Formats: sequence, C-alpha cells, structure tokens
Amino acid sequence: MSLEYTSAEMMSITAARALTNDMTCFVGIGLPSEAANLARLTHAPDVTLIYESGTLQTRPDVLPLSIGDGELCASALTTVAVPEMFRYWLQGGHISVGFLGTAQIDRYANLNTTLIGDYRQPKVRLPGGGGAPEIATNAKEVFITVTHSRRTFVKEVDFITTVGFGRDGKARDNVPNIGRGPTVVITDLCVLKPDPATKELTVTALHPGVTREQVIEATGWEIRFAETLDTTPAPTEQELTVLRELKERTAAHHAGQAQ
Amino acid sequence: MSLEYTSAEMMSITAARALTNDMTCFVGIGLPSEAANLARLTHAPDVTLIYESGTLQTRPDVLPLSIGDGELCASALTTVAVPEMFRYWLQGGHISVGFLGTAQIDRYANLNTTLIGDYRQPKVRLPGGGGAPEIATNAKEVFITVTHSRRTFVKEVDFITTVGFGRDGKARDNVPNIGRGPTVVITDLCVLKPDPATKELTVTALHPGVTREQVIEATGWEIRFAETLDTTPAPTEQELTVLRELKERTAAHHAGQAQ
Amino acid sequence: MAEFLSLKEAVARHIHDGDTLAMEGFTHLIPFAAGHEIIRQGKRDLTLIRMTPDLVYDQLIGAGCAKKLIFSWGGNPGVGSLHRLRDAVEKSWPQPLEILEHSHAAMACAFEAGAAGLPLAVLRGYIGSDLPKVNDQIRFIECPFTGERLAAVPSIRPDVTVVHAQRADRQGNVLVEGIVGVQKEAVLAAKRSIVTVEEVVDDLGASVNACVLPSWAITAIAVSPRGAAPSYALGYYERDNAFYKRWDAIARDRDAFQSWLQENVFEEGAVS
Amino acid sequence: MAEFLSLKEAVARHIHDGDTLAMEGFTHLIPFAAGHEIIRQGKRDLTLIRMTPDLVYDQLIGAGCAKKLIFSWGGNPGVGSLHRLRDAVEKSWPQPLEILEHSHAAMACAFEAGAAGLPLAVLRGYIGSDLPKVNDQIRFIECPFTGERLAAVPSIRPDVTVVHAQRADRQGNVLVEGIVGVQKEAVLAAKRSIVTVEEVVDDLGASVNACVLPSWAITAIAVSPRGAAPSYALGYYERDNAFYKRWDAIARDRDAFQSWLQENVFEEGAVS
Repeated sequence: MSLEYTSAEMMSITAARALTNDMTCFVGIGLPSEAANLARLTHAPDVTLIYESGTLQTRPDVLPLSIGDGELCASALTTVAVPEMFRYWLQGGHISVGFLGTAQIDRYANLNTTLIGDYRQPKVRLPGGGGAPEIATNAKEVFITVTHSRRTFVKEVDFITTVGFGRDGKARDNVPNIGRGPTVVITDLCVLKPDPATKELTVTALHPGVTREQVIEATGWEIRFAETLDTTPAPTEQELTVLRELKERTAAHHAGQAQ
Repeated sequence: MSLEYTSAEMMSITAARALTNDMTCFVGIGLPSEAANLARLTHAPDVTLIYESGTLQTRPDVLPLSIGDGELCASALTTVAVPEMFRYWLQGGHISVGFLGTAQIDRYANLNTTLIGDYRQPKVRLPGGGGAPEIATNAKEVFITVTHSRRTFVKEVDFITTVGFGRDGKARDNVPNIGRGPTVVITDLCVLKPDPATKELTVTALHPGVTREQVIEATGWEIRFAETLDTTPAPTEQELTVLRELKERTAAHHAGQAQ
Repeated sequence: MAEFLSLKEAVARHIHDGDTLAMEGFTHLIPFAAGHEIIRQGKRDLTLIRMTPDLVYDQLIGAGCAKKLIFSWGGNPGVGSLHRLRDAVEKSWPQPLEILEHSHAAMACAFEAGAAGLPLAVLRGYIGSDLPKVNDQIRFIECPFTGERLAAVPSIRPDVTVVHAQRADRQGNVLVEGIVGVQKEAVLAAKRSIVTVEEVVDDLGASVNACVLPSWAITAIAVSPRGAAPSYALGYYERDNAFYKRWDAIARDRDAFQSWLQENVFEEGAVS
Repeated sequence: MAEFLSLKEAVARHIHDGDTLAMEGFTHLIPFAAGHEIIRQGKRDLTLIRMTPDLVYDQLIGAGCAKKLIFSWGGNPGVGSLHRLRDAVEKSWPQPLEILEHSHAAMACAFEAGAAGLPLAVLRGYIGSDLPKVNDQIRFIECPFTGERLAAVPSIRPDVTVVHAQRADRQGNVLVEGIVGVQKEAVLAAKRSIVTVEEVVDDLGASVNACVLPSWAITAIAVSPRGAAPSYALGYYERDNAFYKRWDAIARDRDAFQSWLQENVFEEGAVS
C-alpha cells in the first residue's frame, strides 16, 4: 500500500536525503531550510547547519521564518558576527555544502534572484543575492532545490546573481580556490545533475509517477535525460511524519505570535 | 617642607599627569602602564585604558607584569580578540593617545626596540616592535616615557622600529590618515617636546633640582632647550602615596604567586 | 561619551537630510522605533545602507525619506517582496530610488573594513556574478603574493548608524547579544551613532567576551522599550512573525500603506 | 570532528619535522604542556610562528626544535629578554635561527586573513618603520578607490596550530574565554590543529556569543590539566609571575637552561 504525499513533500524529502551526517551545510531560507532540518530530524541527526545570520551548528525545533529567528540563535552552539560568518566560516573553507533556493535557474545552473527584465528598468524586482554569490563559490559544493516550472527553469537567466557554471558552462575552469559548484538540483518533479563534461543540467532521476513529458513541459530549454534514468525512492512513512509534524509545529509557532 | 622622592617616581608622576580623564589610552607595558594607572588612581579616574591583549577599559588593582595578566581581563569592560583590537579599536581611530616606552629614542623621536647593531648580526637583540609601529601612526598622538641616558637618547636610532618623525623630521608630512605622532617625552630628568617646525625633541621643562648639564650629559646629541624653560611641579603627597601603594600592592601580588 | 537623549532629540540632532544612514540588524534587533521617528520628522534624501533592508526600510522608502539604497538582500524574510521597495524601483513611487547592490559577503566585509578604518575591503567574491556589471564600486585587485584575482569594494563609513540593543549601563556602555549581525561594525564605522536600548541598568551583566560597545564609541543613546518590535530582542520579546506576514498585504497597496503609516507611525507612535 | 587523543599521540601524529607551527596565546592560555611534549619528541626544523613568543618558544628554540621564527614581539613580558632566543639569533646556539619579523598589527591581520581564507592581509601599517627593509614579505598596495598606500602581508596559514583552552564538551566543541588573543584565527587558519584543554565537561556553559570552536573545526583535542602553567587559564589558575621572573636567570646560562630542561621537561614531564 503506497502512501499519499504531495509533490512538494516529495521535493523536500528528496532534498533532505542529499545531506549526510558529516556535512557542514550553509542553509538558505525557505525550501533549503525545510530540507536541511528534515535531514537533521531523520537520517542525519549530526549534520551541522549554519545560517548566514551567524548561528553555528543550530538545531531549531521549528522552521525559522527568517534567517535570523531567535530559535536559530537559542539552539545554536554559538552565534558569531556576520562578517566573521562570511570571512572565517564560509570563505575560510569550512562549509562542505551550500544549500540554495532560487527564483530562476538556467541549464548551466546559474541562479537569478535579482530581477526579471532589464536591470535599470526591471519588470519584477527580486530580493537580490544575499549570501548566495559567495556561498556558491566558497562552499565545496552546492545543492539547489526549487519548484519546477517554465518560469523558474529558463534557458538563460535574465541576470546571473549566483554563478553555476556560467553562460558557457566553463566559468569555474581554471579558477583557483573555487568549489565544485552545483552538484545536484532537486525539484518537485525530478533530480538533475550537471553533465560531467558540458555541465549542462541533466535529469538523472524522476520522482515516482512523474513522466519525461511533464519535465519537458516544465523546463524552458530542451532538457536532456541521463541514459539510465532512476526513479527517486518514494517517501517513507517516517519521513512524511517527521516533515508534517515539523510543518505543523512551525505553522502553530508562527501563527501564535500574532498580536 | 619638601617631600622625598626618587627620579623614577618623578618620571612616573609627570608621565601620569599627561593623561586626562577624557582620553582613550593604548597602554604599553612597563613605565607607560605604571603612569597610566597612576593617572587613573589620581586625577583621571575615568581615563580609558586599553591594552593590546584585547582588554577594553580596564581598571587593574595591581600593575600587570605582562600585557595579558588575568587582572586586566577581569577588570575590563570587555575583552576582544587581538585582530579586532588592532583593526577596529586602534586602526579604526578610537585611540586618542598611544603611551609607549622604548629602548632607544633619537632626536626626531624615532623609537628602536628591535636591536642594537646590524640587523643580520645584532650586538643585542631586543624584543621587537610589538604593537608600537602602528600605535605610533594610528593613535591621534603619542606619549613616550623612558629613562634618560646616553644609551637610550641617541642621535640616530640603529633601527627605526616605530616612527617618530623619521630621519629628517618630515616622515609624517603629507601622509594621509596618520596621527600627530609623539607630542611629549617624559624622562626621569625632564620633559621634551618636538619643535613645532623642525620636530627635533627640545627640553621644555626640567624636573625640580635637575640641571641643564645633567640633561646634556645624558643625551647623545646636542640637545636644545626651549627659550622659556619650565620646572616640572614636584610630586604631591597624594601622588607619591598612591604610586607607592600601587607598587607595593603589585610587588606583593606578583611575589605571592611563586610556587 | 555617549549622551542619553530622547529618541526624538537623538534623531533631530544627529540625522540630517541627505545623510548616509545605516540602520543595521540581521533580522534581530531591528531599530523600528528609530525608523518611525525618522519618518515622523520627515527626513529626506537619505542614502539608506543595510545588508537586509526589511520592513523598516520598506516603510522609510514608502514614506519618501530615501533617495538611494545600498543593500544586498531586500525582501520580507520568509514572506516575499518588499512592495514599497519594489514600487519605488519599478514605478518610482513616491519618488525614484537609486540602488547600489552588493552580495552579503561584500557588504559584511565592507562594514568590517569601515570599522577597521580602511578605505577598502578585499574578499574572494563575485566570481562569475553579473553584479560587478551593474555596480561600478566592485573592482578586482591582484594579490601581490599569489597573483590571485580578488574582489575589492569600498568600505562602508556611514554618516550615521542607528542600531537597537538590549541594554545600556548608566555610563552609556551598551550590551548587544544574540544575533549581533554587523551592528558593532556599523557603529564603529560611522561618524555618528545612535543606539536605542530596551532599558538602562546598573550592571550590564555581560560575560567576559561579550559584544559591548563602550560609551566613548557611541554618540547618543535613547531608551526605547520594545524599540525593535515587530522584530525581536533576545531575552526581552519574540519576533512577531505574524506581523511580518501581515505586512505583505499592507505594503502591496499604496493606500493601505499610507493608512497604516498614518495610524501607526504619525498618530500612534508620536505620543510614545 | 575533533579526535580525543593523548597529548603524546596528538603531537606524534600531527606535528612533523619541518612543519610551520603556530602555538598561540597572548600571555593567557599558553600551551606549555604541548610545547614540552614537542621537545620530548625531539621535533626538528620547525618554523615557529607567534605574535609573542615567550618562555615556551624560548624553550623550544633552546632545545633545538626550531630553524625559523616568525614573530612580532619576542620577550619575557615585564621581565626582559628571551635569552635562548637571543643566544640563537646572536650566537647561533644551539643552531642558527632565521627570523622574520612583523609588527603585532600585521601579524594579527595576517592570522585574521588566514582564518578568512585569503592570501593577503591589508592594513594601514609600517609607515616610516625600517621593518619593511628587513622583511621582504611586507609589500605596499594602492587602494583602487582612494589611491592610499597601504601595507600588505601574506596571510598566515600554518601547517599546524596548537592552542590551550579552558574546556571541551564530549562532542569536542571547545570554549576559549578571557584574553582570546588570535587563538581562534590561528586554529581556523591552520591545516591541522591540536587543542589542549583543562577538562572535558558535559556542558560548556558558554554564553550566547562565546568564543567556541566547533568540533568539526579542530583536528585533535588532548586533555591537559594545568597545560598552560606557568601562564594561566582564566577561571582555573593564575599566572605564575614569579616563575616568569625566575626564568630570566635560568635562560641566561646555557648549562642552567639544559639542567632545567632535563629536570622539568625530559624527566618530570615525561611521566605526566
């Protein structure tokens, strides 16, 4: 008997599975934060989570709404100043994985969180880069999680806020002291990895029940599929339970603070 | 009836008087530390004392033997890391006075604490610059206190560890973001100040009972005297009492830690 | 030495039209009360600096106080856009807003360099990003030892910095604790600084290496209980996450925003 | 994750002949026990790095472990010279000692830059000093924004850093408090690190912004009670200032030094 779950749950659970106990993860807010904490509450209890607000090795009981919620600080090993966070901990080489979300991603895994349209006359102004531009180059590798649609998966991003592999897939070649870049992208439909040679994002696994056509339809370029295409394992009951309890606790906590 | 006091006491008390309540003083160990704490215990109770070990606004009850004694930390407002001390507090422009000692000083108030003789074949190897090279340029002004002798007062220092006004008196001219440099030198014989035009150290006051000849004899260059030469006020009973009690407390404290 | 002033007096005396102003806080200890006082006093042509401009900057921008924003992430954390910021950038309402955009790493380093009295910050940053194409303040230098190409940005040295902190002692020394962000750097980097605090106490109760700003490094202190709400002050009150969510609807609509401003800043806040 | 090892094992496994080694501590928390273990194990050709080489470096140099010293102030604080250091520099005993000399500001910035993963540190330093004439690692760069001439030094990235701290928890997270010097920077800048601690506890008892080194940023931890004596560990024991004074006479004389070493390091220390 198979369990019922949403594609969003499938995404979070798959993203969580990418993290292992020995990783030190610099966590972006939103989907990455949900996945990272789910990992910590399931198979990777000792994964080290770091938020750019300065909280080192934090273990929040509910998901933070912002990157600097009190919960993150209260449950952290210690909290450092933000310049120290970016200088010593990120640039200093202590982060194994940067876990990012994005508004747009292109076939070379470049991320745009700056704007849609022209920089000086934006159609939509987005929040901006935040920590991502340097997380993407100073972390040893980068995981990305984002909902799959033609709006997000574009052939070329309008603006490279955060480099994946550049406009030609070669942006990291011969650059000293730079991480490997995006190694996996997890969506609500599938898992993508950069082709080892060209760095173009390629579908390596489809989530249960998802067809190639759905992925093609939701992607703004002629998406490639790996020769041997895996099927992502379905969520386990434990994963679903922990995720749902986490989200319930979180909703109750944030609602409970209304004046 | 005049009080009995030593020339060393005269020096410390005169040096202490140079500090005022509103100053933020970066304190060198040894004579400067003695003078700075004497100031704090007499006429300048609110003078802010800072030691390069990271102790901000410290109020030690006994003189520290080292620049990092526990007493300095325990009595400080807070203690910061040493990089922060040099970057934010000194280079950041928060220090009004750097108070330094030295092994050699020359007529342009350049200081040598590096070595006697040739750098690669030293006759005497001294401890080195420590904080002084940047204290002397980043503090708004510099006070120097040193025992007066031909060994210390030389025409040209063997090595400029810490700049006063350079070999020609012009080292600070047209240098941006640099303090005024040494504004007073207090010895056991007299007080010297740089000539406003040439920057050559000039005796502006003799301590009570000291003759010009004594100063000439103890100085390794043809020392100049100001046209109107003051006499330093003699120590007061309160100054002497506080200094002696401070030194007694200090001696008892440091001796008491023998195993 | 820091001077204890009312918030009204501190803002009136130390923040001038045309100033570069950093109101820092990384989600925690956002100086909302001070921001509202700036709006009430009708300050104009401010260049606002902040890594994470959030609701208080949205309010300042919507109220017409700002001509320029220097920032690295401008959103309502966990909720979405800052609609007043977007309206200013996209539609020039209530007036055009010039923006100068960095990454967090660069701004954090620029504050650090400002506190350190340096003219520039050096970092391994902006590799492959388009940001240097739209921000001419981002340059690249070559390391004289290794030849590595590194990014350089000007240090940040605001005319005035405003931060909120937990408490001051009677001498005007201030304790900041929890998520301390770049508050210390922002204060030390600025020509003048205003610190609002929850309370004044006899003893800060600071641990030995606590983040304490000495009185002589601060220009003015204003007591402002709950001065960081709807953000939070660790040890005093929690973040009102529900308000952050509600702000989305308020800020989406110019009229709703103006009504909110009238009621909650011009009328209600003026008496406090 | 940090591995708990005996001091003997930690030194044997992680410190190799020819390494660059930083044993930091600014008067406080000087890792004497680890230094003595290095002497006992007869490590050779070390490049010793430290802002304030004091007695433990005097001992390492006198025992013939070092070929080079990178430093900014080499004295017995409040007492006078380091006679073993002087004997090595002035008379090449027991062997020549190459020195590379900085100011404190430059070394502090170089450690900071090392922790920050940068190849260089930039500071407003060395103006008018002769030090750049004798240290070819000191260069000058021009600020691309202001044209100001600033000093640049290579960052410090030791092969191995050794520091002493108050305590570790059972997961290997370490608390350092009081005068923290450049210890955190030295550990983060190094390829490998050994931290000796007074004790291992269930709960560090650290305040919210305390200087804590996470287990995953440390290579090895060795429990070494009184491991910083005759320097001190805030909250544990005081500085034995009398010993620092006595050291002057011991170190002035080669024979006296060797007897002291034999008795206090090779014989006594070996059993502990």
